[in-house]
Amino acid sequence: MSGESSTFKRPDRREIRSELKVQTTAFAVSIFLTILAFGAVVYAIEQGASQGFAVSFIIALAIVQVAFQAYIWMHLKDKGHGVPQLFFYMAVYVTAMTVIGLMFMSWWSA
Amino acid sequence: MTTTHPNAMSDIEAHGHERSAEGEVQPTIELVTQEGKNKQLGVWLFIAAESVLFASFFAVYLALRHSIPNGPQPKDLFELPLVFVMTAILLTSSFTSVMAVMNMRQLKSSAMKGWLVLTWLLGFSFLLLEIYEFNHYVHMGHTFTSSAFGTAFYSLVGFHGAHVAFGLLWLMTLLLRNARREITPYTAPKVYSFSLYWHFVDLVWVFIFTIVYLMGKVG
Amino acid sequence: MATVAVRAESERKKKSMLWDYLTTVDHKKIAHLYFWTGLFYFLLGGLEALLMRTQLAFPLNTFLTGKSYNEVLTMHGTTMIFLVAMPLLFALMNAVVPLMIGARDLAFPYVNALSYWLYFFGALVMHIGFLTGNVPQGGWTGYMPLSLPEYSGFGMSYYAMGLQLSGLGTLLTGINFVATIVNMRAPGMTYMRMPLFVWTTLIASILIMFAFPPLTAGLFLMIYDQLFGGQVFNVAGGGNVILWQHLFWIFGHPEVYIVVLPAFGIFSEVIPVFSRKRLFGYPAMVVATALIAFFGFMVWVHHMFTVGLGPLANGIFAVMTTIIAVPTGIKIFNWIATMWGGKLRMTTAMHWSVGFIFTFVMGGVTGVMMALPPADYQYHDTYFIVAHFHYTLIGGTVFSIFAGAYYWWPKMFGRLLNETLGKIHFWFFFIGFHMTFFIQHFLGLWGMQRRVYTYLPGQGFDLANLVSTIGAYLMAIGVIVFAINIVYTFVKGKPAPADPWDGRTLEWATKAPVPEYNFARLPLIRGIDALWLEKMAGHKEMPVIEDYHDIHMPNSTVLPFLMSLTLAIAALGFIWKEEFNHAFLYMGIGGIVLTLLVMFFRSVIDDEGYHIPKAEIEREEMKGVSV
Amino acid sequence: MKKKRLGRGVIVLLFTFLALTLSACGDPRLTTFSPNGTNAEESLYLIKLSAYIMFAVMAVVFVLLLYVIIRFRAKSDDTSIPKQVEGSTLLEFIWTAIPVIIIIFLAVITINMTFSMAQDHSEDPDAVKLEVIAHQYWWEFRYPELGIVTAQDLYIPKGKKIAATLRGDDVIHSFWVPNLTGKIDTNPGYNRDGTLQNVNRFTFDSKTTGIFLGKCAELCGPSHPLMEFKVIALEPADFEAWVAKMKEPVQVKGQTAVQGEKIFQQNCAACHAVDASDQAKRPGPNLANIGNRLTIAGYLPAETEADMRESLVKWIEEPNRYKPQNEQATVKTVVMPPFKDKLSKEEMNELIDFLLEQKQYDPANFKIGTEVK
Repeated sequence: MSGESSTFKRPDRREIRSELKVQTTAFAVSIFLTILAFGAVVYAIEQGASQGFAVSFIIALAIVQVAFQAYIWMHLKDKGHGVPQLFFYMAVYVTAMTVIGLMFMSWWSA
Repeated sequence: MTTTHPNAMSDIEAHGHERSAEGEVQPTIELVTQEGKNKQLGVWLFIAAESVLFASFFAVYLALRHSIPNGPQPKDLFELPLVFVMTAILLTSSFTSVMAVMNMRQLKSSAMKGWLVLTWLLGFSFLLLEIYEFNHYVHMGHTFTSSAFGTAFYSLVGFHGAHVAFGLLWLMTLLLRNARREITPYTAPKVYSFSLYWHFVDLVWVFIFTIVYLMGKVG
Repeated sequence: MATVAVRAESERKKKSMLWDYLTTVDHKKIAHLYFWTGLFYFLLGGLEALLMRTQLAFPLNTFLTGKSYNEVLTMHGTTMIFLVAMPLLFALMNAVVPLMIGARDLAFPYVNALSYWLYFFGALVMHIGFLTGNVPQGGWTGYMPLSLPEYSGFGMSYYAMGLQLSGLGTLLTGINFVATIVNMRAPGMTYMRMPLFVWTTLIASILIMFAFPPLTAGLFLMIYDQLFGGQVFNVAGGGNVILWQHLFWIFGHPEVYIVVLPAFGIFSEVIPVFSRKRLFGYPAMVVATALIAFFGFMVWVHHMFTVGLGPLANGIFAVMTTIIAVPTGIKIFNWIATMWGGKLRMTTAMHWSVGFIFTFVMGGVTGVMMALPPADYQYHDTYFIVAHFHYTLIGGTVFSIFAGAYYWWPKMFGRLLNETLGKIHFWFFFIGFHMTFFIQHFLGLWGMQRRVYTYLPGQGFDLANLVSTIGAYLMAIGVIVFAINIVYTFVKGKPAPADPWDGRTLEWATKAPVPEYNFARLPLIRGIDALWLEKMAGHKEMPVIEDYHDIHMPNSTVLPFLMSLTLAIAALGFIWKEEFNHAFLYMGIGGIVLTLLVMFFRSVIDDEGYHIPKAEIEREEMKGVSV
Repeated sequence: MKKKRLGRGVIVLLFTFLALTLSACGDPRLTTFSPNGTNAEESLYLIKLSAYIMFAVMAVVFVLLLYVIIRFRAKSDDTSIPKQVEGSTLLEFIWTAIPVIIIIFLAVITINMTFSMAQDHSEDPDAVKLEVIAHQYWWEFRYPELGIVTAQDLYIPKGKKIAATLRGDDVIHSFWVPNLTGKIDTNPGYNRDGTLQNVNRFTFDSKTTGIFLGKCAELCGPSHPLMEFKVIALEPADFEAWVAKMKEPVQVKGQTAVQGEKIFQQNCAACHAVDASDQAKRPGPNLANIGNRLTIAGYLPAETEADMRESLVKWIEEPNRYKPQNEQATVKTVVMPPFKDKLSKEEMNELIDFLLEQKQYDPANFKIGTEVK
């Protein structure tokens, strides 16, 4: 391809090892967060704990997990991901508007 | 007359010519070509747009999850152990595709393919479990047409399932066409694009198991 | 890795024109496709408008009543927004945005072709109802539950499927332009040096990316309810008819900016050139554009003030809506300031621009008036609204398309449109426009609701409606003059020089006609109005950053056409399964399978493009530019 | 050249002139420019206030624009290059700040008014309670506290708050009486237990007596423009009289009318009641007081008895011609069948004689000398 460098980076051994550690940790954390969320719900059902708390807790866990995966597995943490990050947050903004709009402005009683 | 302007080169330095600036930090293999860079950005943009699409289905589901004039309630319907197994499988498949990309960057072709095959198998078992699950619900009287809740549920979860199915077709095509090829700056962006897409499918599932299944049990 | 073929010269120009356009991935040719298709639908939509105005010329007229009127009304709105405004803007974007940023094509030429063909077939699907007898008739907003078959047959299914196809194409176009503008700018073309049309294209594309998905979701649900027994909008099944309005307007309001921001961009190019002055307050213009886009997602409820969401929701959204007036005002004043102290050349393009400021200000101020809920309770769903959005959409988008057509015609088609005919076109259209729509503000306030096929005599509407209808015919004469101008230009027009207007931006630095690779050697950009800067510095051409070399080009391909065709077949199959016979289900499924098959071929066939050899490029460039 | 500049000036003047004069036009029973109710007055106040501010904004822009295109037009031989001005922070600040001030001013008034207009009077013992149910393509009005059901003609007492709930029976319609109040949609919707959802609640009134025109403002099908209704605002004492009269059953007197009643019972009674206290949910409008209706089917003339006869014959014979339905709809909403071939001419006359005797209360005295502003 003309005008484009054909050299690229092959990560060296140290980089591979540290990257492998980060990615595996991310996997472990994901599984942990998932177990926590399921556990919280099972606990809430069996102990009859506050449902409002359980719901906000599992939604917080989901947000943490998604942020975690986006930044690590999808490489948002890496250099040169400024534009994807920007669009990621724009999507979050529009998502928030849509969900709030439909959840709170669709039903009302006379 | 067309000659290079005498000031051109100094201007490049002054304004930090983007290509030369990036040249200093060598990119990984999927980003060496312009096509590779475009693909990476394009997939991200697609993901951003798809997020809003899923958000709309989520929003509709949240608005309609109590609209069940007839048919079973979410509480009686969902079985957490099955959902947990499905979640674990999909999370693992996302992780295996991470491993595939790591091996791709090291140009380890056969290891990459191995991880991709594993990803495919995990994705496929997820899809089978989902089909089983839907079939089970239909027998319980919870169908696409039974209520607004039913339509919203199948629209959301089914749309995700369709994404999984499409991802599997895509991955299969990739594996087939690259079966005898090495990793090149031409093929690497394709694998990377797929892996980004697959992570996104996994991210959506995180919200599905939280909002549909777990909230269906408690909320 | 397969070797990239170097194309033999003899291969050029062997293809027939039809096959060439069917398979092209060149942004300049796709621009032509968008332009002619868009223009065709503009004439069709205009004809529909004339039919409606003819019916409304007199009270209790019987020219076009009831269902037929609603069909024409729905198709007019849908056509003008989705099949005219956006495609014509895409035509101009495709034609000049890559040139303006010094790129050889869009980031994804293949996807660009796919976008066009999806639009083409989406438009066809929407109109096929005219053959089967079920025409969309629920208004371009498709409110539920009126759009369900229970109330209006399967017409709205054609609307939903057609919009789904063309909407997918639009979404891909949005992604494509964002990727292009982010990734493909020539060296030195920093964000704050991009021409304003590029900025507005970028921001409109971002709006497309985030506004179309809610519509897509809504249309899916609409299709489910119409054709697959879904219950989302069916109140008997627990459905909620308000959900559609939310989904539609979360899309619908940004959509307004999708079609008006590029229009702002076009005027921001035309006004500086014909004022011979740089754009006043460039950074403010950029920030204003971004702000409009940002707030655009927080105002949709102002279309729903009378739905009954309560004073809190209405109040919040009213305030958010009025805020948008501020950045829009900034833009208006900056355009006037650009002209201030300039040397105005009143070309046709400039006529449209001045006419735009005049008209759009009126549309803008009524917009602020409508943002106030207690006042809007009276305006809502009346001819006041009709007047307002025609002032913004015609005064903004259509005027900008005409301005852009006169301005960029030499770049797109290599000839200059006739200026005298252009001015006749302008004055007929401009006067006709104000005659048609100004009076409609008052019709609304006098109590005439919109979307009515007739009105009763003796309610004070008669004379005003007649005036409005006469105005519509004057506009039609204007459009006919434009058509004559186009034909005249192709028959008698002289080849245009590469830079006929003393332009300021990069597209005027390319040769006439623009070669398929745009720039033989990529230019270096040294500031805002790159070409103007070089001209002022006494240089005849842009500085370049590279020597001649082989240029890598994408192959043309018929796959985008096939992919869109198969999707259209699927869409029709799913509609016909309910409208005619359940066996058509197989046609729907078959279409999907075929689409996947085409995608499979796209994946497995290696397509690495070809190279235009250096020698050929040098020879072409040596021919020089006919100035 | 000069001619065109002049032309533009004339256009601006013309618009201002038009704007001032046109607001005086329109039908006084209909136009928003002659409000007779609190809501309409408030709306008009805000409309005028915002319009005056916006006229000022437009004037500024137009004057600047005209000045610029006249003053700075290049002579044809002028190729000089003007000063390339980048911008001005001060100017940008000014034309940001002034609109912001205007908007804050408008926003404060708007928010106040939005909340005050949304005041709920459903618990107010002085308010008249009203249920509005919109159908394709007619209006049903129920007075739950008075036990009266009517259609098409809405009677209200002058000066009293009308606390209304609104819903749609099929698609979405919108209730609009420009003289009295802005629009509010009538949404269809049910809860899980079958109770109604998304029912709207709002309050309006009329400060004067008179007859006002009402319209459906949301596209609801082919006959959307014909879905008109009337509001008859009476003195409170007259309203009481109306209530009392409406509750009295009508004794049919004429011989033919007695025949007509039988025909009515056989053909019409399944869908229509003639008794205003009939609370059952019926597919067709309640026909109490139809002999005094201001129009037939919402828009056919009923000025004189001859008009009314002619309109009734037309309507009963071919309702689908005078309010077209959508023949492509897959589930037919309940439509009045045509009686053209079902009733002989004689039977039709008898039926109409019966209907014309359904006169509980005559608003005729308001047809003349209405107090509309």
